Parts: sequence; C-alpha cells; structure tokens
Amino acid sequence: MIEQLPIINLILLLTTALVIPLFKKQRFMVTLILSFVVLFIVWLSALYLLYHVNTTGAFYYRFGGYSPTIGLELLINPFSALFTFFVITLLMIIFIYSTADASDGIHEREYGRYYILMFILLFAMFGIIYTNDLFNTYVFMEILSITTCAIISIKRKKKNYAAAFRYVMLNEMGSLSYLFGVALLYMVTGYTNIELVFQGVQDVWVIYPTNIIIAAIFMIVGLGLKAAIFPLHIWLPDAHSAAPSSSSAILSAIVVKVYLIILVKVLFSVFGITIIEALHIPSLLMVIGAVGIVMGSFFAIAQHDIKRMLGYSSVAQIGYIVLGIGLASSLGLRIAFYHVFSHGIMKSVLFLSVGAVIYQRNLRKVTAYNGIGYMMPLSIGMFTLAALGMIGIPLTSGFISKFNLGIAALDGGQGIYIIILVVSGILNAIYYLPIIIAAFLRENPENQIYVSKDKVPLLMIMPILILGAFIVIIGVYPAIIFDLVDSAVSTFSF
Amino acid sequence: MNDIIVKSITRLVIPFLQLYGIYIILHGHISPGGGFSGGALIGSSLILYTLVFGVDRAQKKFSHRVSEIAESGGILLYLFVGALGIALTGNFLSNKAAGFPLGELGSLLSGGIIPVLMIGIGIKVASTMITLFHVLIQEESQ
Amino acid sequence: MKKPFIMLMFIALFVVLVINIMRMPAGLGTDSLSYNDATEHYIQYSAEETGVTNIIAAILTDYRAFDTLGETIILFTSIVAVISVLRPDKKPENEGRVSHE
Amino acid sequence: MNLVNDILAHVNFIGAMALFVIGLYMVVTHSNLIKRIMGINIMGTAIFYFFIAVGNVEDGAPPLLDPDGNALTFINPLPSVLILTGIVVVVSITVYSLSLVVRIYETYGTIDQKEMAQIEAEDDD
Repeated sequence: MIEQLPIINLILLLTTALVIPLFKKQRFMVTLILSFVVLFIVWLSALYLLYHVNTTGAFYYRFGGYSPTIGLELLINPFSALFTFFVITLLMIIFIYSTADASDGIHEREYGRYYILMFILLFAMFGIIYTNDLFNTYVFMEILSITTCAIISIKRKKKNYAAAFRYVMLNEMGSLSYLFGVALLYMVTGYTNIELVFQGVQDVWVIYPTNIIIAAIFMIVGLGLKAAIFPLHIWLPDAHSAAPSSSSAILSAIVVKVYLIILVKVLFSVFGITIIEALHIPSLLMVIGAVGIVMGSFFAIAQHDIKRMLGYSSVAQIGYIVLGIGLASSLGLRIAFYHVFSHGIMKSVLFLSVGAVIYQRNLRKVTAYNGIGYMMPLSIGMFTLAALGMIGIPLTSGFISKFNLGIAALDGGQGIYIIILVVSGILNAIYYLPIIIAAFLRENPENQIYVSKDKVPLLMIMPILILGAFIVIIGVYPAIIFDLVDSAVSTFSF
Repeated sequence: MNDIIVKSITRLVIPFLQLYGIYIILHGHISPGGGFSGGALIGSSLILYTLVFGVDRAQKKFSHRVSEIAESGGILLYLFVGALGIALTGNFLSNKAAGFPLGELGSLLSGGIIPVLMIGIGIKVASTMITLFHVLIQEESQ
Repeated sequence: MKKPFIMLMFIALFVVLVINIMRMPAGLGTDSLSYNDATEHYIQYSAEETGVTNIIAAILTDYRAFDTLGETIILFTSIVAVISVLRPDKKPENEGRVSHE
Repeated sequence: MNLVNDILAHVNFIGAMALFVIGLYMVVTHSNLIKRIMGINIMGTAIFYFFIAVGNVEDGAPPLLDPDGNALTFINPLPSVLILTGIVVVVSITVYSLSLVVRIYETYGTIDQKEMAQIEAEDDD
C-alpha cells in the first residue's frame, strides 16, 4: 500500500482541481475547507513517505508494471521525498495566507479558479520531483509554466498581462531548449528514462562528444532561463512584482526552486559528474552564481518598488544555490539544498509580510515605510527577522547557509568565493537595513508613536509567524534539516 | 452568415463529420487515428456550427455547464480507469497486469483500457476546442 | 549595427548545430542508435501485451499513459488559464453605471 | 562529392536545425507579439521534425501491426508518440499567449513590445 502512496497523492491533488469547478453553486467556504483537508492529507502522506524512504530505502513506482526501458516510472528516494515535503509544507502555509488575502487584485469570481490553478501547480511540481523520465519532466514542466503564468495574469492589471506574456515567452523558450536537449540525447541513447540515459551517455561520450556537449548546453540554458539564473533572470522582477502577494511567494519560494532541482537532476543524474567536470560546467556555474549574487544585490539597491526589490534579491539568492551546485561536491550540494529550504522560508516571509503591508496600507514604495513598524509590529517584525536572515546574522537560517557555503568553498579549494559571500552580506544590508530603520525609528505621517496591533486578518498573520519561527528554529538547530539533506545528497554519486 | 447555401450544407455535413470523428475515436486502437484526431474532428464540427449559426445558438446546443462537465469528465474518466488498475491489484494505469480482457487482436473490442482512455481523450479534446473557441469569440463580440 | 551582429550570432549557432549533426550517423535505418531494444520490444510484444494493432495507440495509452494524462491536464489548465484571462468582467460595472444614471 | 552525400543523408536534421534557429531568432528579435508566438511555434515544429527524423527508417512502414502476422520493417514508434504529446502542449501554450495578446491589445492599444515599453515608462512617470 505504501508503494501506491505517491500516485495517490497525485490523484488526490488532481481530483481536487477537477472537482472545484463543479462546486460553483456552493458557498466558497466549502471549496476552502475541502482544499485544506486535501492539502493536509497530502502533507501527512508526504511526511510519512519521507520517514519511510529514510528508514527503509528508495523505491520505484512503475506505471502499468512495465520495465523502465519501455514504460514510465516514478522514483521515490530521500531526495524526491524531501523536496515534495518541502513544497507541500510551504504551499500549505501560503495557502492559509491566501485565503485571507485574495483581495490583492484578484476578482472575486476568480477565487475558485485561483485554487484550481494552485492544485494543478502542486500536482505538476510533485510530478516533476517524483518522475524518473526526461520527457515526462518536460510535460510536467509545461503544466507548471502555464499555471505559473496564469496565477500572475489572474490579477487583471495592465502590467500583469505584459509580465505574464514576457514570462510565458521565456518559459517556453526554456522548455523547448530543454526538449531539444532531450531530443539530442534520445538520438544517441534511444531512451528517455534518466538512469538508462545516464548509462547511454557514458558509452556515447567517447564516440560523439559534441552531441552530448550541445545537449548539455541546451538543457542547462533552458533550465537556467526558467530558474532565473543570473544573466537569464530578466523576466523575474516583473513577474514577481506584478503577481498577487501569495503568488509572488509561491513563485519565488517554490517554483524557481523546482527548476533548480531539475537542474541538479540533469547535471548529476543524467550527465554524471565525470562528463560535466570534463566540460568545466561546475566552474562556469560557480562564476555565474558569484556574479549573480553581486549583480542581483546591486540591482536590488536601485529599486523603488519593494516587491521588485525582493525579486532582484531572489536573483541574488539563486546565485548562492547555483554556487553550491557548482562546487559539485557533496558538501556543496548539501548547502545548496539547505539554502533551498532557508531561502524558501525567508523569501515567503518577506513577500507575505509585504503583502500584509499592502493589504493594510497599500504601500509599495520603499521610501514610504517610515514608522510603519508601530502600526504593524508583527508583520514588520517578521520582515525584519527575515531580512536579518538574508543579511546573514547569526541565529537565523541565512547565517547557517552562508557559513557552511564558505566552509564548502574552502573545502573545494575555492576560497575566493568567501569574499563574494562577505560582499553580498554587506550589499544585502545596504538595501534591507534602511527599510527596517525607517520602519521602526522614523516618524510616520500620522504621528502614531504608540504600538498598535496589526489590522490584518489572523489568517494572514499566523502563516507569517509560523514561517518566522521556522527561520529561527532551523537557524538554531540546523541539524534537523541537515540530517534529511544529507541522505538526499547521498542519492547522488560523486 | 445568413447564407442559405452555407446553412443547408452545414446542416448536412455536421452529422457526417461527427460520425466520422466518433469512428476515428472508436477505431483508434486498430487503425491510424485515436482520441486526439477524432476529438479534433468533433470539435471542429462544433466550431463550424458556431461560425454558421452564431455563438448564441451554439451555446444553447453546447452550454457552459455541459462543457464544464465534459472537461472535468474526460480527465475523471481517465483517472477512474487508471485507479481501477490500483484496485485490481496492479499499478496505476495497468492494463494486462490488472487483468483487463484484451480481446481478439484486431477486433473492435480489444485492448483492455485503451479504447476507454481514447474515448476520455476524445471527449476532452472536443470540449477543449469548442470551449476555447467560444471564449475567444465572445471576447471579440464584447 | 546591432542587428547584423545578432544575425551573425544566430548564423554561428546554426553552423555549430549543423557541424554537430553532420558528425552523427544518419540514414542507418534499423541500425541507428535510437532503434534499440525498447523499439524492438514495442514492435514485437505490443500485440501480446496490450492487444491492439496500432503500436502508437499502445504506447500512447498504455506504456506511456501517464504522459498522456499530463497532456490532457495541460488542455484543462489552458482552458482555466484562458478563461481567467478572457472571461469578461465588465458586466457588473456596466450594470452599476446604468443604475446610477 | 562526399560532402554532398553527407548533406543529403542529413538533410532532415539540417532542416530541423534551420527551423529551430529561425524560430529562436524570431522570438528574440521581433517586437511584434504575434510574431514572437509564431516563433515559438516554429521552434516547436523544428523539434518535432527532429524527433521524426530520428525515428525515421528508410522504406519503413507505419507502425500498424498486421493481424495476420506478416512481419514488416516499422519506423521507430516512440518519437511519434512523444511528438503527439508535444503538439498538444505547444497548442495550449499558443492559445494562452494569444489570449494574453488580446488583453494586451485591449489595455495598451498596441501589440508591439517597444511601444508597450514606452507606454509603461510613461505610466511610471
């Protein structure tokens, strides 16, 4: 029965998405409760799967019972179980927030559709993480790109249409480049299953190296476009700033990470460490990551709109993950995975608390945050905590990632990247600290000097507080995450 | 389009188009074709109806509610057949392994779940085509 | 100035791709690299395992049926997405305006 | 002569590459939104063409078994299945982006990327 659990999760998510439109006549509350129940069940089973694979080992799920040479299969190992758990946990918390903050530009009649899209999004992400087939990954990637664009354009503003269009074009270029890489690999191996392609590639590498090189370049560039790795990030700030707050949190904290996860799979499971080292892809990735860290922060300093600023900050933070992947060692990969968690949590706190500010005060300009800390102590307090995490103050999860990334870089003989980490900490401080100082130390326009309660619904504050608590918990006891991450890293061979 | 010739010919052609679409869906497993091509044929016959008789009359024939049920229903059928495989001690979307009768090779009733899935895909594709067309054309007439 | 440069880059990309593909063997028919045991399995055993004569249908809805499920979901998603963009939302506003006048 | 033979043997692949680059060029350089969508479609078609060329077998029969059991040389069926899926995917993406273009034309009054950028810059002022 446990073997059927992953597919049951997928069916549950899909059926919920299909059933929501049939509920139109009922009250909206019914949809919300049903959605939450389904999310909770899936969360429980993802948690159980995580426990199961970590105690008894990985297993395959074969559709129709066919062998992987002719059929499709899902691979449930510590890696995929960990990241599905990550995705469902964050999405559940953001879901709670979104039930209260659907007012951010989404028309009332679109609420139901928003949750349909959310469930299909979740289904696609689960599929991408579980699947062990390159073409199947492509199919799920396309579902994911339509849904992510749709949760941007569902807010019917001028800018959203333009941002969604740019996003859909670049996304599609990315997926087609990926598919082109798959086609080139299919040409020489005749399989689409990841493990069989891996074996085929190792054999063919000697005879036709150019084919493998071109396939690798197309796949990495395509996934880099979708994951907003530095020079390919141009769509991200527009898309993330135009989207509704809960969508921004989903896009920035989860969706981009899913593409990075595929990138890790492609690099280490499809091509293998020997080939990518021979092509110098790791050192290239490290340089790209380092440049991304610095340039993303520089762009963020120049922004006036706070959501755009957070978007550019995401570009910088993706740089850390790319740097960790580029180290191509188990230490580097370990910290890249840890930072996926750490950044996912911190960035969702930032976007959600900014969303709360927009909900209560409708402020989007960075300069307008004077004295707002008195009016919304909880939201801005959590914003401060997450911003400190971004800067890398001890006791937060951001510090753990930076510290360990420095150690991993030293271990890999790449000590120069420690300078980048320090510089990026300073740059992060340059754009986050003024907001915090203004929020707590300046006078606000209404001269309110006493502290009052946030005037936002409890369902919006609770998720922010829970996520804020996580920042400190995994910052103080990083071993909780590291234990899981270590077993996920051990599924890749170096 | 208030042309008597176009209207009469459309009336004459549509039943054959749809019949041919259904034929292609049902024979998808023993001849070229299948759910996508057959569904596309049925969908285009409905689009032809909309073009000739106007969107209001077409919506009466193929109302919003029907299209919604058809959209969800096509996939739900697919999922249900797949889940039957789990119930019959196989895996998701099992065919022979779950004990579905395969029938005689080359006959209409063969292939276990394959014709059923083809019907699900056909419903889905036809309803998708017509719904998208209606949405786009209504936007224009606004 | 800028346009010829971009053009040149694309031509370079094309040349690189063509040079790569010229090195690959082509026209080998059943001896080519992708015509492997999986293909032979589909051709030899699909009648026995799925009971249909159309091998495409056998792969599409049996061996790789999960892909096809994903594809129908893409159709569903595109409908939801298109309706969320295009469904007219002006009606309530117009009605409101009429009642004000 | 050898080169000509080589090119003739690879002509399908070269055609696919040319289509891919043309599509990419259209998406990257054109500022008309409809043309960019067309570019995406051309890119998609190029990849499907490539897949078909990979699976092709000279004088191969379409993969339809003869119920009487006559053995034939079939083309590789898997690429055909993959592109069947791929076509539907690209169609869905096209529909969605066209619907966005409808809305963009309504709100911006133009479907040219450069003019849109100008309008956006004016809005920000």
